[in-house]
Amino acid sequence: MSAGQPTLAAYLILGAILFSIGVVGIFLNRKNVIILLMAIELLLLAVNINLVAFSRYLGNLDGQVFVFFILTVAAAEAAIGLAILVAYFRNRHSIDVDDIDELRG
Amino acid sequence: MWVFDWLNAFPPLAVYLTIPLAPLVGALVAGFWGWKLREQAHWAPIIGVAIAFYLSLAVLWQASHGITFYGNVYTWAVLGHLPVSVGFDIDSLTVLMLVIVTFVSLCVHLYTIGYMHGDPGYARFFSYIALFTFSMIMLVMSNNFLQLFFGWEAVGLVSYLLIGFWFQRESANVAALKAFIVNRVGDFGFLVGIAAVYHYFGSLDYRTVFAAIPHLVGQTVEIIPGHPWSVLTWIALLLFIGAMGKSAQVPLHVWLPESMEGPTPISALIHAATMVTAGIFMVARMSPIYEESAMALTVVLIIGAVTALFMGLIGLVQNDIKRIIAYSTLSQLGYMTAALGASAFSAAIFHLMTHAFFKSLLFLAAGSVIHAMANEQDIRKMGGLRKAMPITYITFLIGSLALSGMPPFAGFFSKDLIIEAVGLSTLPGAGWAEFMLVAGAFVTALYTFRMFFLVFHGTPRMDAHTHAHLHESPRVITVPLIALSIPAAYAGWAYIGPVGLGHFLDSSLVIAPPWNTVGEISAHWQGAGAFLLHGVLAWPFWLALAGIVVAAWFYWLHQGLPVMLTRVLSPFIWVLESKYGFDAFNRTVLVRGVLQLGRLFWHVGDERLIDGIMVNGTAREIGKAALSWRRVQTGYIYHYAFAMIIGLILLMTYFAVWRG
Amino acid sequence: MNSFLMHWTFAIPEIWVLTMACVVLLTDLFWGDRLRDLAAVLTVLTLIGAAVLTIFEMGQSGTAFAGLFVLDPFTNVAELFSYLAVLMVVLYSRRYLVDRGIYRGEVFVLLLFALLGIMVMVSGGSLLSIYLGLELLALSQYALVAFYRDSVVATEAGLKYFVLGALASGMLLYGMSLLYGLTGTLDMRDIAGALVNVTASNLVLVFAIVFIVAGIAFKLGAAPFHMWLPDVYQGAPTVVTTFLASAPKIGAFALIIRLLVDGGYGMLESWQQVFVALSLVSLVVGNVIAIAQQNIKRMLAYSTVGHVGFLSLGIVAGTEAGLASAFFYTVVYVLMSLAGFGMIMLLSRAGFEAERIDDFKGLAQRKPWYAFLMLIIMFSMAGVPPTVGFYAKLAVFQAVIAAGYVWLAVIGVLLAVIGAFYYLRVVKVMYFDKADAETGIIVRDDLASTALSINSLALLVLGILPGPLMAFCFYAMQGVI
Amino acid sequence: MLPVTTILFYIFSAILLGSATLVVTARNPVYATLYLVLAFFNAAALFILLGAEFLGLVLILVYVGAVMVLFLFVVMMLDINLARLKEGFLGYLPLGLAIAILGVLELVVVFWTSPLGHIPAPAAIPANADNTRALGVLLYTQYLYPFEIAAVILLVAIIAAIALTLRRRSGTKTQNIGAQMAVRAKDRVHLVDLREPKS
Amino acid sequence: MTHSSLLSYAIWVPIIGGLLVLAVGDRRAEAARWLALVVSLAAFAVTIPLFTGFDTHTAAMQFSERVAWIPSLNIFYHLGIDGISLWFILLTSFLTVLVVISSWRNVQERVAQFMAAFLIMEGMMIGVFCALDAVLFYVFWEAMLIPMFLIIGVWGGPRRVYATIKFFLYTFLGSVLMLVALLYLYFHSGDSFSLLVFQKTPLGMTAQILIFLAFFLAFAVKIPMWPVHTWLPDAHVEAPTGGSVILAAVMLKMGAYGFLRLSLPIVPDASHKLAWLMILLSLIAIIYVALVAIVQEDMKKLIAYSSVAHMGFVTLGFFVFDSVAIEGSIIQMLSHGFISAAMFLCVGVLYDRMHTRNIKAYGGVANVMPIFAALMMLFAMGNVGLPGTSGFVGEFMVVLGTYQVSPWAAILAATGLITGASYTLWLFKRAIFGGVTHPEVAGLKDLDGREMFVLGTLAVFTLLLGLWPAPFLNIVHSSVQHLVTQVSLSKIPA
Repeated sequence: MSAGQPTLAAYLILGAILFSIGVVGIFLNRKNVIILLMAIELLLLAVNINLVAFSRYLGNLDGQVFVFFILTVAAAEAAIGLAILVAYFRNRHSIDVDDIDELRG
Repeated sequence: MWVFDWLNAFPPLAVYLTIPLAPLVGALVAGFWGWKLREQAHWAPIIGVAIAFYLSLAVLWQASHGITFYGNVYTWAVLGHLPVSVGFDIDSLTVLMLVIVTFVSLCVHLYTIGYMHGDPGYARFFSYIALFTFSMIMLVMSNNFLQLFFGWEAVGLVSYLLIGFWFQRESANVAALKAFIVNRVGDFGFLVGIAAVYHYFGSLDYRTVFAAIPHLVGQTVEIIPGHPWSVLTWIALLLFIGAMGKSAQVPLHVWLPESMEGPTPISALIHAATMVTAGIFMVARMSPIYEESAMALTVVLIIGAVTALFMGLIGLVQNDIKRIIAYSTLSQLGYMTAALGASAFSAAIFHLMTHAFFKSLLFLAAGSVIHAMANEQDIRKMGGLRKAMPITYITFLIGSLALSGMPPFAGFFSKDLIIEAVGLSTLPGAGWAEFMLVAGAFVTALYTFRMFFLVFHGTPRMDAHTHAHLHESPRVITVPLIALSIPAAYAGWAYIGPVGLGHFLDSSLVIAPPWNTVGEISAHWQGAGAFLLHGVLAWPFWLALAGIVVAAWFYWLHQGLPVMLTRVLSPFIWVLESKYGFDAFNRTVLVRGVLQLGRLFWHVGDERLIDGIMVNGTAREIGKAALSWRRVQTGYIYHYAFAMIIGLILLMTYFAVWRG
Repeated sequence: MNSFLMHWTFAIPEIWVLTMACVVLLTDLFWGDRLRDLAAVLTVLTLIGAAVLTIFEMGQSGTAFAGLFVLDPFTNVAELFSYLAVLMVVLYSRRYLVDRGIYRGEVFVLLLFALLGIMVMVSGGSLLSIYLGLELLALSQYALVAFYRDSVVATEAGLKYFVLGALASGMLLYGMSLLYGLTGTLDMRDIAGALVNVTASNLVLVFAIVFIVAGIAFKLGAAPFHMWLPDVYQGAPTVVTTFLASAPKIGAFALIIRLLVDGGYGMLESWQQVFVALSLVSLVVGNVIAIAQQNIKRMLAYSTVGHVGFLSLGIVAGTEAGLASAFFYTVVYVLMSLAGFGMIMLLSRAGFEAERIDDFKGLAQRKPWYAFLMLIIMFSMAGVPPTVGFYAKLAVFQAVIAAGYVWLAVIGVLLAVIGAFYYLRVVKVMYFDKADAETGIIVRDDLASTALSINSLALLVLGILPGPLMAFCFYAMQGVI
Repeated sequence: MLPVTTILFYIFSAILLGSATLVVTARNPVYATLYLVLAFFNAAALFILLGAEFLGLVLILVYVGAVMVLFLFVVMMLDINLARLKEGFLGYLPLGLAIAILGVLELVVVFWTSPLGHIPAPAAIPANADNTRALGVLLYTQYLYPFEIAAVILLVAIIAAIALTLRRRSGTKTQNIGAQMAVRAKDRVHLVDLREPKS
Repeated sequence: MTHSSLLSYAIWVPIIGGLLVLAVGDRRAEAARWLALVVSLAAFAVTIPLFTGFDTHTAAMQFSERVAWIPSLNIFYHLGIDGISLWFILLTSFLTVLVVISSWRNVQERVAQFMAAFLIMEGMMIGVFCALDAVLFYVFWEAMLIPMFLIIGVWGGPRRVYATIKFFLYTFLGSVLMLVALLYLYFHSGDSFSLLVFQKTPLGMTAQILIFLAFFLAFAVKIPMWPVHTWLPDAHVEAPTGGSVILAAVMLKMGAYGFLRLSLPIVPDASHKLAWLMILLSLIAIIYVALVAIVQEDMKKLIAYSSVAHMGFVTLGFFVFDSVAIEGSIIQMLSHGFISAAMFLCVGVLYDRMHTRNIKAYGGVANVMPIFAALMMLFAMGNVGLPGTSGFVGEFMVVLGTYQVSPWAAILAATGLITGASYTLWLFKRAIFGGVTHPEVAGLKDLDGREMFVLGTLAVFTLLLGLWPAPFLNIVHSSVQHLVTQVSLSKIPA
């Protein structure tokens, strides 16, 4: 069935598009911050797809190990991100992205 | 002579050095301790100048016996490989000048004791004039261009200080400033001339330079591209600009009349007898250079002649006694300059000498008058002074006769000699020059005696109070007058032989054969008496006499005539009274132009363009950029992310498109 | 089996810091309320101990943990400077934290974990360890920034930092994934070896480098990846700002060494060009926008961007000397910002942040000594001799000119002049202006002020005798290429 | 005839991308979270398709099971108004999309043209291959060091999360465990002698 | 050389002394003053052996010191002087003494800081004149901006902030490109920062021109030449008297010194090629700036502009590549050091009494301050370039030398004679001469002993240099000859 496998390029392009969606999610999002955090998860997911695909196509498990750690970090990141979000919300009672502009100039 | 013998015990250099240093010491003593010495401050300068005069006589005596000197005192500096020194060139020209300078100076010093008595600046004044004497002595004794320039500028400085002596007076300050700046214009030419000398001769030493002249004959320089000039002409003209400044030749004469703001002794010493003749002296000294350039000589001749006539004409309409004498001085300087142009250097120096005597006499006598008139200088407010001031009257008359060129007074010989020499000159324009000089003789007599009659004859026109207090001046004033009137009367007769026509100055002067006018005259020289006779038969004498007669007619006997004349000749008089517009031109065009230009450069160039646009403009633009760029930092996360993405995509695109 | 535990002793300083971080955490939990200085004291001891341990292993080099850990002179030197930076932060911090009621052990624990992250990055021999070190540092930093949780600006800063930081590490990771895909390995030396076989014009590789550099640029604060920096520097409590501006920069520099030099040196030409662009934009953006700032923390943040532009010049050169000069610049920058932010911290008190530039008005009359120190700091940042800041600029300019980028150096020096303006403004305010009556600045002469004096004077002393420090930085770069 | 795996790949990919798009465009964060869960499921499927079963499972267990729940929890906890579309949004949309599409295009073209994208698919994974075991061996040997660091990262996350969110409200009754543990008998019982002191 | 660390003493005695003065503190002002005086005298004393032990027969660097300083970049602490440097070192140490004395009473605020700033700056300025290593040179060059920045900013007049920031940024901007040029040279000279090696490094024409322009900007700003002179009037007007003195007398000379030490010998071909530009700018400075000076209302501004005009002679002299002109330029610098210092001190004397520098506020000062008027007249005459004062010598030699190359340049330069007289004497006329029109002027007191000492000393030097420049010239002779030879040799590789 190897002949019919999708090419590596297909996975990479999938990763690229997913990455872009994540990026677009960050800079086009005018809504609430929590969706930004989700967009970040998409970024990491895109990277993970890349790594797993490479790992598979190179026949090398290092990529999967990397993904394992990325997942760990992503979890930690989510925890901290949400904690900060909560702390911020307690101060401002909003997580509207447009409201986060106390610091500027 | 026995009175000088004891000097032989000293090295000659010591003697020469003492001549300038004695007045300098006097100046320093009066300057530094004047506040303590107060009314006794005159002693040191007078003793100093007296020593200088005595030694000058000694040196003159030596020189007349062929003892000259050429040597250096100390090396001022080594320019490149060229040592430039302070040194002395003691020859006949120098010693003659020395005697004139120190003699007039001494008289003026003595006169000043009385004249400046009680002035708060008494000591300062003595310090200045002694310093002036020092500077002038250094100038005439110099053996190189640099020292000449030193003395040149130093006398200018003292002149500036003395014109502005009464510095509380605005007019004195303006006059001083003007004198200095106009002189500087001359010095500017002089300095460039020295630079040219240095460039072409590689030396500033008279002897070296003069010896090298033959090598430069025929060499040309293109100051304006395409117009080759003889190098020597170029140098001579540049140097002459200096002479024009110092000797107040048209158009750099404007400072001299105003210099009368200074105390009268100064007018006598500096602005008549000595400093203003420095230019004459310088050109005579540079005769080897001038003789190689017909063009330079022509310029000198024409400028001299123009000055002689046209400045004299202005004298006709002046009413300030000192101004009249000042314009007369300008005119006489013109005579001297014209003589230089005609290569009659000895005649120029001779006239310089006689003029020094009679003009300082006139000034001092005028000072005596002013003194008596309680500082009134307007001749229209004088009249009939002869009775109250007999000594002044007599001496003034002697001076006037000498100035007008009446035989046998000094001026007659020297002026006649000049007119003769110019008449013999073959330079282009010499005919015009001669005409102007001859006409000048009439004018001279006219303005001189106009002044004379208005002051001493006729009815007194001053107020009663002044009239009541009229008195002859004290002895410190009259003694110098008498002392000066002696040479004013007889010096022409006595010295036309040795100085004017003789060989006394030969060793100092170079005259090219084609222009040896004086030589031609001296070929027919049969003594002063014959010259006198010859002169009496010539135009200038009759014209001068006519001038005196007209003056007597107009201003003594028929005083109504001038009023009528004034009406008839009013345009002409207006021209004269406005002094041909030189002052107006300088004031409105030069001075205002410079100020306007300066303001333009300042406000537009510096403030608006350089500071406004370049300096502050850049700063302002950067500040604006900062203010507008900081708005990019909106505070919104999505903009920040957007910036990062843009950066990333741009980099990728760069590599993909341009590098891929 | 390749002994993955071989040379584990190389990691003793890391192990020590980790252990001590846990010790601080636990002791603070139990005794923190009573012995309020305990955590700080222990942290100081930790740092001193780590320094001793690091000094002991100097001179050794090699790898450990199957190549994930690298020990070389750079590791040692960078770690030592990191300890120093954290030490200064701890010394400055007490009064500031106490005044704001956040003098808690967690601050020190997080500082130590961040330090650990830096150490892992500095010694990282593989994409994996570098990434994890980076994240350890980053997560600690996010937490630290938002630590003053009652402050609106601090939490806002934390949020921005977090979101953008995550985006940046996403980019970095994406680049890493491509790099892995192209070389089939995570180990930097293997990557370097594998790159020999990949043509330099391979666009995937170039993109990988671009993504990685973007991630590094974010950490460094190079424009246009700097956008977080002013907000975070301003919003974070000054203690944290001081930290952010110090040791993590060494970590970010380590990323360059480990990723681009150890691994990606074959792609020198590509990342050189990227750094030319980054440097140019950073110089302009940082130095120009700083002029418009009224808040000194924010101004120093933009100045940081400018400084990153300068140190990137050394990286552009790409040679050993160039990298050494960039490292020297980094170290000097760390010293300067420690002093600069330390000064702001010292002059602050409860309810008053000395962070408007106007707060420094008339300091020279009231506290001439501190004004003098601030003067040194400002001139050092401006790069005026005889302060050490000058030599940092000298070194990078020298490097970039050596690399043939004279035009870049010219732009650099011109922007240094523009930069001088806003530093001068601080001096102007301190020395030439009269103090406002109400903005009284009180400085307590205590340990922190002594430390600050030493730190600031060091800028001057090192300016007169910069030789040893520079030699040390050059030593760190020995053989990295 | 496309092989089944390829068809699956495209299906999962399509759903993944679709749900990802919905994540970032959803108005309601709860929906967004749920779309994200969907995305993760599809990604997990793709992982398994690539032979990374362990990671696929971890993705579901850890991500969907823990992280997404955390997200939901926070979304619920924070009392957020439903977002309204801001006026500025549409203005930025074209530029933003253009930039994003440019980026995607560059990557796509590069991957498509790169030889990297066309390395032959590896041989099928043997049925008895134990992906989990292989990873485990690597993690506990070669990757011991990062494993430890990952642990530290999690520790930091814990500390940070607690430090940032835990509030000790004054007046609430909490246990002081340290004090409880360190307690001694004499602290608890204080014997008071009620007898009259002898005079 | 036996006394080989003399130069180090000359640099470090004032700097360390300055730090000591700083340590004394502003509260003990009197002690600070005395200590500053002692330090400045000591600093002057250590420079005297440089003069007495100087060998005038060689152009080689004397009193050399060379120690490794920053080995990583091959930078040395390399000092040495030739005849050109010597005078500036002496001028600096000498004038600092005078500045300390003249600031004795008129600086009352933060006395210790003031004195310390001057002493530290003195050391740095001497450092510039001694440095033979490019980085060392640059370090001193830049470092002295800091004390001057503070001197103007702290003790200056009402617009001091604008003036001092302008001063700093202007000069800083000028200098940084020099740094680039020096670094460029480093790579073309085989990794050396030695100025002496730079002088021997062959360079192509393009490189030379670029380096020349970079140097030009640095030095032209400092001198300052037109059109980068506009910082100077502002800085002078706002600076305290001492600051103006040092600024005019020494700091401006740095730029000129830079031309001599760096531009001419390192990039001789470019110097020749761009000489027309330099001559043009110099002439503009002489003419344009002099005209601007004439119309000034503020005494200090007038003197500042006159400084620019005078420095125009200096740069003119350099770029005719004639030894007489170059020596003239050096003498002009020295003379300007005395005269401009004295002129600023004179203005300072008036300012201390009247607290205005507006010419219109004065008039008739000579009536009440005769001694002052006499001294100021001397300096005014020096400024005018009257023979017998030092002001003449330099201008004279420059005109002489310039004529060798271009008569027109000499003619245009010689107009400085006229304009110089105009602005100086017009100032004198308005401020010093005339009747007393303002009641404040009537109450002025003449010079006190301290002021008389300071101005008198300068007067002596002004006259000495004017009347007998030979000893001054002898010192620079060999060095200038050497320099002229260096400039005449092309460095373009065959």
